[in-house]
Amino acid sequence: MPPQAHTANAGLDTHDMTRLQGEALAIRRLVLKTLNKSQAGHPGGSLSAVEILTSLYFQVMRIDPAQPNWPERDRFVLSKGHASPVYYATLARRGYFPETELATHDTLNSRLQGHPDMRKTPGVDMSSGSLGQGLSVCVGLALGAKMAGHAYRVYCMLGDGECQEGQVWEAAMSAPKFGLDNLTAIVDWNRLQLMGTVDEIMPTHSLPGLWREMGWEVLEVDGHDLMALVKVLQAPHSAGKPLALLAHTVKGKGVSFMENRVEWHAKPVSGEDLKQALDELSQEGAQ
Amino acid sequence: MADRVSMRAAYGQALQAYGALNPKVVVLDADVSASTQSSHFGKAFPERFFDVGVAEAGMVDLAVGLALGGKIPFVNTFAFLLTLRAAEQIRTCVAYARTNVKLVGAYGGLSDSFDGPTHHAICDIAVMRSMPNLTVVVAADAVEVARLVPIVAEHDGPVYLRVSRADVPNVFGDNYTPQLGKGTVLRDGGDVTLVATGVMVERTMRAADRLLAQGTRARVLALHTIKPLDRELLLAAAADTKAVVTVEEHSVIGGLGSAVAELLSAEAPVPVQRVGLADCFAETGPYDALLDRYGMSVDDITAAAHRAIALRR
Amino acid sequence: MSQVDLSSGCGPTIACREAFGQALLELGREVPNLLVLDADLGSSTRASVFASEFPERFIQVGIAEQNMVGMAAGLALAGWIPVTSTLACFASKRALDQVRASVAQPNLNVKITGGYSGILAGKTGITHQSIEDLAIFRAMPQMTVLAPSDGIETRAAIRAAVEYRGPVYIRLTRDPMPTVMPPDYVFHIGKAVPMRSGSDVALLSTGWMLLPTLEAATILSGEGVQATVLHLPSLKPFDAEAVVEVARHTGAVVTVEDHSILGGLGAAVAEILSERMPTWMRRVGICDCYAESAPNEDLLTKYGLTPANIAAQARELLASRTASRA
Amino acid sequence: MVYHSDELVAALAERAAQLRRTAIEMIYCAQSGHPGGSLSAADLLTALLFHKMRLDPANPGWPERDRLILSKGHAAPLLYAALAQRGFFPIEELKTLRQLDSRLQGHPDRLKTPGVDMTAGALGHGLAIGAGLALSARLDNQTFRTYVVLGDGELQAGVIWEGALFAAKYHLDNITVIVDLNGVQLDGPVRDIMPIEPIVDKWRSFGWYVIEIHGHNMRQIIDALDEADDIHGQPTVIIAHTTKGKGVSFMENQCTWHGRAPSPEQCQQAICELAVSPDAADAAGPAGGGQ
Repeated sequence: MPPQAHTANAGLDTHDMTRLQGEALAIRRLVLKTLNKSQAGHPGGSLSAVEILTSLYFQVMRIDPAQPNWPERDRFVLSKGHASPVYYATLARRGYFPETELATHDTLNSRLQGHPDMRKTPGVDMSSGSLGQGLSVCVGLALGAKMAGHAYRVYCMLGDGECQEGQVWEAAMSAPKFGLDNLTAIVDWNRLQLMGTVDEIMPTHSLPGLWREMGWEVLEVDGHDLMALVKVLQAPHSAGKPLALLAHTVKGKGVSFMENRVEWHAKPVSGEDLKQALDELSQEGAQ
Repeated sequence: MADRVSMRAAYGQALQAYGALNPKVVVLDADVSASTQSSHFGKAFPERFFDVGVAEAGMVDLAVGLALGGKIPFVNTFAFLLTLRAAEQIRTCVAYARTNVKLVGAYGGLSDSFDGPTHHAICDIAVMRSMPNLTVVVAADAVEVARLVPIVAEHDGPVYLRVSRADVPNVFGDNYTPQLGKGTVLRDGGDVTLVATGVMVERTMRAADRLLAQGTRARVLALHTIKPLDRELLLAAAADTKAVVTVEEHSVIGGLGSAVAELLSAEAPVPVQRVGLADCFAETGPYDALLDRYGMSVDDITAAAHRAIALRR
Repeated sequence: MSQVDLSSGCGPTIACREAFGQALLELGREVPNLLVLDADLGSSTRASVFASEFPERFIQVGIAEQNMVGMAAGLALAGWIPVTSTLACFASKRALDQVRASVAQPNLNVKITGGYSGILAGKTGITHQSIEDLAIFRAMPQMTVLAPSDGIETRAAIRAAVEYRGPVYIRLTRDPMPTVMPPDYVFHIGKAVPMRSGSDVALLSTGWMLLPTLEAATILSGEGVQATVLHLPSLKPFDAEAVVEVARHTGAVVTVEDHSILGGLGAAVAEILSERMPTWMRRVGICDCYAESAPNEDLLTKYGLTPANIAAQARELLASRTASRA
Repeated sequence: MVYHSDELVAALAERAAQLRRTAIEMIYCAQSGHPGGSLSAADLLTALLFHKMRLDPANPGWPERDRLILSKGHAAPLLYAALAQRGFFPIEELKTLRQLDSRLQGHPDRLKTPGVDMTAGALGHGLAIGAGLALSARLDNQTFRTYVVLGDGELQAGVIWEGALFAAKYHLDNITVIVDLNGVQLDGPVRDIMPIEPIVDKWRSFGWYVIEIHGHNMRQIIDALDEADDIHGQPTVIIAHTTKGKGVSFMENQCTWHGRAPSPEQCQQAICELAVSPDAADAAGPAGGGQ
């Protein structure tokens, strides 16, 4: 029997917190190193999602890295597929494949494609990268699980810019119809997209309101607060309703010169950038 | 090798330059204007530039409305998103309704190489070519794309223009003037015809050099307009050389290769070997390495030429 | 494969969409993890037949084709075999990137059906006709593309698609058609179906154009021209060997499809023959234009999808080939 | 707000009834078409084409004209009936609906039919197209207004919400969207197929000004259209509660009449029922037909 998730609803003790913080820091460092090595990829939206993925993969989700295809595992779909560096770093830290493999990201013959590929990477539940599609897939997955009597939960992470895609609202409208209380959509609400702030590009007005009017239970959380994330992800939710967790995050989180800077959506990380970023992170880690 | 010039930068600058001349031009982008380089226009003419966010289907319909109002909208995003996500908008509201919308697919072919197969555009030409009323154009280099922008803008009707992300050597000189529906003979030769489009034109010229060294004189045709095809040029080349190779950065199904095969099968059946992506999704990696890996190397072109010649009756 | 026995003539007329509904129903009884997703067109496509017996396995998503295809991908991930049902125009265009990115690329076991294909969309007109779907899906890696002819072949094709593991697009016809295939017909993905043998010209059909093509062969036969008829319900994978063989045998090929002459069957045949055995060809289909709203017979006549036009194209092909040899 | 006489309201209501009859006859004649959604939209289209919109039938391409995009293009029979009676083309031509070489295609075609501003039929496109037209008008300082008529089932299509975000972002106050909320789509009630409620709150969340009316009450319709003119800095949507198949007893609220032609007897009965003057009680009554 694969290991179960850490006891649901139990608060995190100091030991857990230290462990999760350590993982988040390690993942952040790996993200930066991977991006520096590949000289491609998306730093900003990877760093904003570190704590969300850490809390899911190291505390909340029922998974077994030794059996990536364990049928009863919880599922995760990275709809904002361009954040693949943080996804891969998380999976590597969790033991799905060796950390050394991260260096192959974006090279020919690598199992780590520019965007997640379920046919190549152990632990990736669904291919993604063309924005706007992940939530529909998760609605199908959650519905399929319910119909088959499976108890697993489905998590979908979207970007906030991605919520401009009409398909997201098609999917959002459909999940309540099917009573998918086994579905959690997490919006990495970092308020920036490739070309500027979401408010400049195409305001989504009241994001909580939009999700609520589509029929979802809506909660907001600080997306960098591991304790809060774990708590809200593990809390029981309204029966019969899907949960939209709007996670307030900072794009480029953890690296001073990347935080809230639009240009770090997809800028290569130079050797100098890497050094400075790792310096900052080790100071943080030492505190 | 010749210096490499950014095709997308050339496109962006040309659009800005033309925008200064023609106030009817408006530009739309779906949150990737720094990538497509429509941002040049956006900075120069903010009142005529609309970033609609991550919403490609809606963007095309919005452009249709602008065209109905007499504007000449240039719609920009990645080629795969434009031609697939908005395929039905393009088919119904642009092609069928024949609205004067210019669709510009950036990052054509495998040129967004590091973003991987989700971001490759390998069937966009097939999709666009299948739609009546659409003119389908693929730019080969910075010179050609810059010259095409005003021509596309002034053509009365919907156009799909594919642009590459890559920095590519210029094939065309400063005095080059493209014409929609017309190809160019880049090199004359009587042994085999190499028909190339897009960034593959440059590789095809290299293949022609290699063939010449082997004693085979290849005629090289550069064809930016996939639809309507330059029938005269192709039929003459087929009649003269009796062996044809098509070269494109696209699936071998449905694109230039199919267009040429369709034409020649009906008018002058000669061997046609298709060089392109062999009906598969590619992977992530350096651009040139990907082209080589997936069947679009200079060697692939010369091998195809030899196959075509061997089949010649 | 042996030639189909046509000695008993045409069978009863079966509405192809009814056959689709029946096929879903039969398979629903046999395959417990088969699901049908519908985008508010079930009563038109006849996916509704499945809904009446298996309401718990019928998923109504409303007018939201993109979401439907994405959901189908998710259901496939969860171990179901989803069949999506909408019109061909929407399956191949509104949800195209979803089919590509969420189904074809991850190679998920989703069956995409496209009803009302070609120009026979029941007078609704161009917005609901689909003359591009074969070209579009043929260009997409990892897709299997099927276009059955009559009610019997439709049922067989749906069965074959469900038994096959991987993404499939099945092009469906709306209207009643006399059946051509024998009742025990079995569909083989990737195989051509020889229908008739003759040495003067080869007529290659796909979809419901099989019947008019056979009728054209009869017309030609009356004039002393013996036509081979090869039916190609599997556009991808494509039976290149069979096509090359009939081209070698006859030296003249006419393709026939209720689809644009660009990118579909005509292109598939032109690609193969140009590559392996250059042969004189004619392509009968919609000549790269949009049709219109009208009764079927009027449309077919105006746009050339008739036995008479197929025969005429074959005649002209033979004449022009002779002229070019002279 | 402008005062509208009872006489005007009654005349428009009678015109709507006449258009309903014509649309049914056309569908009967073609033996094909969509009666349910044509009848539900009759009052809305009448108010637009015979009262509200600035048009010149002699000059269909007049640049200053108001624009109409019938996004729910399957209601084409009613649109054609209205355009013919408004003088855009001969009434006799209505008989050619859905026939070969006709200018009256199964769904509206801007290249074929005088007075049709945009091709439509595949659901979901109209709102974003309308937003583009409205944006274009503003760029050119043109004063025309763009009207978009949507079906309620159509609101399930995601591209509608993309268009809704655009119009709100660009503060397009020269567009009025009308939702023909008849509560029934092809395969059944909207609430069973894919619920779209709470519809008013949804539009508000997307940044729109919302007016809710009874879509068969002519006075409410024309008042709402006027009210929309006075909203500044924000696009307006009119949620019109209607009845699918309105006016024909056996068609009302029946999804089976979404896209089906009547038999001779049914046609006759429908025409008889529609010949009765519009019900005064109904014209004044509360929202009833929608969800």
